[in-house]
Amino acid sequence: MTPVQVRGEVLSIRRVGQYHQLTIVAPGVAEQVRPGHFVAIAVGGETGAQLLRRAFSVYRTQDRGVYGGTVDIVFAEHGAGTRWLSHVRQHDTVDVVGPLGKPFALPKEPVTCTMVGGGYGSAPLFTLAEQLRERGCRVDFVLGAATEGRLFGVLEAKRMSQSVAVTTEDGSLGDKGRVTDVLPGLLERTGADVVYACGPMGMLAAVADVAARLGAHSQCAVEEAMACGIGVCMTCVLPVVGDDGVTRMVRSCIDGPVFRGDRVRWNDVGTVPADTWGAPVSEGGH
Amino acid sequence: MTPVQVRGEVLSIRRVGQYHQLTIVAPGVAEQVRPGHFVAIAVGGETGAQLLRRAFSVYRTQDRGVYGGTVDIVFAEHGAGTRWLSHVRQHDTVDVVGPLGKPFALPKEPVTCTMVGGGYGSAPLFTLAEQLRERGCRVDFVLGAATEGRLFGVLEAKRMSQSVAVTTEDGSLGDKGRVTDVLPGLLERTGADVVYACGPMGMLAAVADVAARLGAHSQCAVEEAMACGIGVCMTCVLPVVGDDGVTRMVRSCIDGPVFRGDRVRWNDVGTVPADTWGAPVSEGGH
Amino acid sequence: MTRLTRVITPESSEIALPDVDMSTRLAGVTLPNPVMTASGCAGYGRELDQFFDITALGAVVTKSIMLQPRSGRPTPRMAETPSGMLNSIGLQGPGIEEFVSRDLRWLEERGARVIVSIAGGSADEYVRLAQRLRHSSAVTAIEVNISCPNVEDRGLVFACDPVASSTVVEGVRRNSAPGVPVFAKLSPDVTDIVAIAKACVDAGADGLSMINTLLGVVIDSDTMRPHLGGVTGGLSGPAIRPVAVRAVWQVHQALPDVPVIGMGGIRTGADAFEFILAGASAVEVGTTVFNDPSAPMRVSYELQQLLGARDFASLGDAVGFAHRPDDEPA
Amino acid sequence: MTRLTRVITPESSEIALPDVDMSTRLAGVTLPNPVMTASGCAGYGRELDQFFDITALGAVVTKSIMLQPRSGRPTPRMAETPSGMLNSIGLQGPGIEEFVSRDLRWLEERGARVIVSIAGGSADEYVRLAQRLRHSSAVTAIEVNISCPNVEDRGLVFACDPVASSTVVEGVRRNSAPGVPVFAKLSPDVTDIVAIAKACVDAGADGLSMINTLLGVVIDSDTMRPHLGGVTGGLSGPAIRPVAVRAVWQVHQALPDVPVIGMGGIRTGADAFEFILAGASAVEVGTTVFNDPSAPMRVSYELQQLLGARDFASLGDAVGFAHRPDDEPA
Ligand SMILES: Cc1cc2nc3c(=O)[nH]c(=O)nc-3n(C[C@H](O)[C@H](O)[C@H](O)COP(=O)(O)OP(=O)(O)OC[C@H]3O[C@@H](n4cnc5c(N)ncnc54)[C@H](O)[C@@H]3O)c2cc1C
Ligand SMILES: Cc1cc2nc3c(=O)[nH]c(=O)nc-3n(C[C@H](O)[C@H](O)[C@H](O)COP(=O)(O)OP(=O)(O)OC[C@H]3O[C@@H](n4cnc5c(N)ncnc54)[C@H](O)[C@@H]3O)c2cc1C
Ligand SMILES: Cc1cc2nc3c(=O)[nH]c(=O)nc-3n(C[C@H](O)[C@H](O)[C@H](O)COP(=O)(O)O)c2cc1C
Ligand SMILES: Cc1cc2nc3c(=O)[nH]c(=O)nc-3n(C[C@H](O)[C@H](O)[C@H](O)COP(=O)(O)O)c2cc1C
Ligand code: FES
Ligand code: FES
Repeated sequence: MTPVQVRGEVLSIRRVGQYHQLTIVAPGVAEQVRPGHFVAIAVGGETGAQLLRRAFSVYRTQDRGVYGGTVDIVFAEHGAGTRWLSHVRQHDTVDVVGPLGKPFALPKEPVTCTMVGGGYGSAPLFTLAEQLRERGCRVDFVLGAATEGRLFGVLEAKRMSQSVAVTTEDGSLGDKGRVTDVLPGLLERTGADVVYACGPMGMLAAVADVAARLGAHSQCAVEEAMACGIGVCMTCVLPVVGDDGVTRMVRSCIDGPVFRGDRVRWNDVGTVPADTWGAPVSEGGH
Repeated sequence: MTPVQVRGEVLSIRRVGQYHQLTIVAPGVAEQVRPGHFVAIAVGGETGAQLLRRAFSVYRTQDRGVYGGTVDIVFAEHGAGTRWLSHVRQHDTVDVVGPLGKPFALPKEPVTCTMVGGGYGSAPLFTLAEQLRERGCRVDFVLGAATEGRLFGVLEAKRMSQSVAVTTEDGSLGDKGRVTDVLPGLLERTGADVVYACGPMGMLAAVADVAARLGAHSQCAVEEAMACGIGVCMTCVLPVVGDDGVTRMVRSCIDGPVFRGDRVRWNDVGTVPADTWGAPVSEGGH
Repeated sequence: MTRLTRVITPESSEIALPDVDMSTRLAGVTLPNPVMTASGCAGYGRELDQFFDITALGAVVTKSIMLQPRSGRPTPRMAETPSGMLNSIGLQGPGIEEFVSRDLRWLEERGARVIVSIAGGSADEYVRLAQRLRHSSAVTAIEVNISCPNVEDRGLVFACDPVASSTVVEGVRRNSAPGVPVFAKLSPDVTDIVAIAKACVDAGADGLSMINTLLGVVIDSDTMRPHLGGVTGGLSGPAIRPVAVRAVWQVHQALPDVPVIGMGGIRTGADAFEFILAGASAVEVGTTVFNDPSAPMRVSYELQQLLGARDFASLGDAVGFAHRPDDEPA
Repeated sequence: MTRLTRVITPESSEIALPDVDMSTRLAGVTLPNPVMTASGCAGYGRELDQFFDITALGAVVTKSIMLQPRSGRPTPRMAETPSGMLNSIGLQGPGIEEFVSRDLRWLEERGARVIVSIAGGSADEYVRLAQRLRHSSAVTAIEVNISCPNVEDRGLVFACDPVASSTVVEGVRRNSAPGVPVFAKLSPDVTDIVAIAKACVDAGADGLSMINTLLGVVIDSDTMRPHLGGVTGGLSGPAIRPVAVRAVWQVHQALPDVPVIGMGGIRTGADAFEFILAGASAVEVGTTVFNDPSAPMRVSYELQQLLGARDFASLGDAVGFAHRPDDEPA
């Protein structure tokens, strides 16, 4: 896979619950995407004040023949960049770089898989689920969010899985609580071999922990602030244990965003643990 | 007149020759405008990189009943700000401050008037001509531009005047040359008492000179780069001789944009003449 | 959350303000509101009074005034830059006499609090300006713009040298009315702003204003020469905000008891809040006024809303809050 | 206008380039193109090579390398700011050994020209880095990042002190291969950048790179603490361009014969042209790469088009052109 930069035409933008779903013609990107890849989109216009691209998981891609492939993302209006993006209209042009990152690892055997999505974090899990099903895997979903409008893809999950459990923190849909309240029961019931998760860092940490306790392998797509998305700036790092047992500050845009849940030092994210390769930092320049 | 700041809805935007004509609902502004007033429009969006408002002469205003008054401007795509403005669409909101500046002085008697407009500089002259005609004045027009597509309002001028002379530098419409090639003849023929001019500084200087030589009073609307448009920044100054004969660096946004042509020291624009009040500048802070 | 008061904004919409004590103490003077205009970005108050009630501000900080009338620099005097602007006005102004008899008088009659910014080419000029203002009842405080070239020392900017800075500040303090605080306005164009800050405080400054503009150049790619008539100019606007917040952070860290007026790129209440958290007791809004003439009032309302949303009962509680120890929660 | 050559841009559109000699001489080394990547904004070249042919650049300037592997600072390491960003990476990197055997080797095999940026915590560390690079054929030039805290002098940044700067530069120059130019990279956070520039040149620097980032702070209004894990960070991007152009302008004015590599907020060919006119012989594109990974090539093409449109036969003719006397036309 080689990422490319394209100016893609907006084919459509529409609201889905509290999110926006954006479809962009992105030939060269679409064809290469695998589940878990993300794209980095420039926001604010060519002379705008926002220089940093915004990262979005690819929700799905489609081959549209004459148009070239399209990429769909699902995003929340959060700050200035996503506000700008929410104002693009059909036929506008958006600058997209992708596909980026390491996708979810797929099992070779037809194993039992659980997908855990928090908020818009479910977006990359649907094409993943499809591919797992094609390989004969059993797929169950757990989707959680703060409130009903922040859930994404409950119906879609139902169409492609054995079961869907829903949790909301305010109880507006499904069980009141968090995904990790229902996850252990589900894992035990299905005897899941692999947990695929995408969502906020706190959720991922908890999911990785549950999976480890119940003997499942976990694959977590993290969300670290990224300045470049392509591996050149070193802003997006987190402490990850390598095959050699050594902790390194690893770029989540290149070596992630998908990591093995048991390799990320979740409790140390935001710090440089003392045993990290190259630590401790003597006070240094930028 | 008290300028106000309003977020006005864009009622329409359309191309006119090489210009854009923008109609904005601007209640409170529209009602107060007199010919020669300008408005200052924020460009680039609320978190954009362009902080300085752009100044535009008011082309015309209209009372639209339920909507509130509207203001029309005519603008050329020049740099980043006007490019942004050219992309606004119907129902977008634009932040307008106005009316600003000193309008053209109207004669008390029914005198003979010549309007000289360079490029989009003709825009403020049409409502002015209407008001002059209401006062029984004779009105003739000279409209000039580099090329045909940069002329504005030739037909409109024909509807409201005794005569219209057109010059283009490439000869694509009217006489090949500049407004000042035809102006002396016209002034002599009509015996004009007053010349009203709006356009690039070079043109204004030449027009003021012709008018003075032929004994006509001139009123020139200048175009100096403005950071604020409301009189607080002191960027928009030019050397103007006061009633007391003293040259001062005068704010064109507050004391202009319309000046008596014989009071502006055209050849010294861009300098601080040695006899200016408060000159010479010992090297100072900002 | 706390009680809400409804107010009408300059743009005639109604908003709800939480009940936060917005008053701030600046070296013995209490202002009802921490938001002010920045020197050179609000003239002498009259024009902005068309857009909002200037008496509602903490104070109007006037364009730096010199002893003599001054015509300023040739045009172009400004260039727009990414999220900022470069200016080279050259301190155009009427001189202290006309300022006092016309502009200061208007401000006093209007009922506005006034911080008078003064500028000079020599330490003596600053002293004479202070003397002229000493008996004016209209002066709430003095802001000493020391980002001026010292004509007696090869044009070196006072604010770039601790000794020159303290000479000026000492002279102004000595010649000003005792109840009128003197704020020294610092330049960011120095290797060690804390050293300059300390020198000013040691010389008697009651507080510090920061930051003035950064020295910059823009080259015009058409004329292929510097765009400004004066070649160099001062960079201001949101572009410089991180530098300004850093200056306030460092100085508040070193001198926690010295009141600071923060400025540099404030566009929103959240921006003002950054300065307050970093250690400023008040803020000035400069370049943003050109973008939005009612910005000072808007910023004040937005700041009040933010403080309320974070359960601050008073502005004072938020001053320097970002410096609290790591283990202290919000 | 001059003859046109058609080229395919990284984004696969065809553009016409006028026939301008874009080569530039930097202290004895000739580069075919004046546009390079900025240290820390292009890694070691490999990732950008996916977006355009990095051998077409003047050079790849590598992320500053230190003697030992370094984990860098805790996250968050960046904050977006108006037209810029604040970063605090803390010089994360593999250390000189792994750099030479893996990254520098890859660059050499790839056929790219390389300017190696080095950073240290003491003058001795810089010397040892220079020694390690002395026999590498892959090194086109060395850029000495002196914006590092000197651990032996209370963490004072080398670039803020002329003596510390010259000690480092002198040691690097003495221990580098004679044909390899040494560029000292200056910090704008000083009162007098010309004095630092002169000190570096006197100590043997063959040229100067400027500017490094400006020190800044961003406070997070939710946590109400500094946003960056490292509290302060470096401000970069278009926001700082006028400050960078000013630095180049001043230094070229004082030292017209010293080659300068200009950087700070270059986003377009017109921006690069500003630096060239102000006196830079080459430019580096930094933060903009994050916005547009093919920016260095785009900037190079846009610059070439601008030079052609203004009838320059060669880039060299435009270097410092904005300093020409008033009566000399364009
Ligand atoms: C690999 C990856 C995949 C993502 N996928 C999605 C997705 O599918 N849908 C979606 O809505 N969001 C997704 N995000 C988060 C998305 O990038 C942020 O919501 C977005 O950057 C916020 O930008 P803003 O301009 O609205 O916020 P601002 O607050 O203006 O952003 C300021 C800066 O902080 C960064 N930032 C702010 N919040 C986040 C965040 N939560 N994560 C990372 N960086 C942040 C921004 O990128 C920007 O650089 C993803 C992030 C990553 C790293
Ligand atoms: C009183 C007045 C009335 C005007 N009326 C009109 C009008 O009716 N139609 C129209 O098309 N234009 C008019 N202009 C000029 C208009 O303001 C500029 O074309 C516009 O500012 C260019 O902005 P930009 O963002 O496209 O250019 P940029 O080059 O991006 O502008 C950069 C900065 O320079 C200033 N600037 C650039 N060119 C000019 C200019 N020619 N005059 C003044 N400032 C400039 C901008 O305002 C901005 O601050 C008027 C200007 C003034 C002062
Ligand atoms: C056009 C203009 C004129 C200024 N004039 C003065 C001045 O006379 N005295 C002064 O102390 N500062 C002056 N300043 C600096 C501002 O008061 C302020 O310190 C600086 O612009 C940073 O704030 P801002 O980014 O909010 O504008 C001026 C700034 C601008 C933009
Ligand atoms: C994320 C980041 C990392 C940087 N790392 C280095 C570095 O390692 N060494 C160095 O000399 N400069 C470093 N810089 C500074 C840049 O090389 C450059 O001098 C500065 O950012 C100004 O240029 P720009 O505005 O084009 O980015 C870094 C800048 C950024 C944004
Ligand atoms: S985001 Fe730049 S290295 Fe990962
Ligand atoms: S534009 Fe600010 S004073 Fe005229």
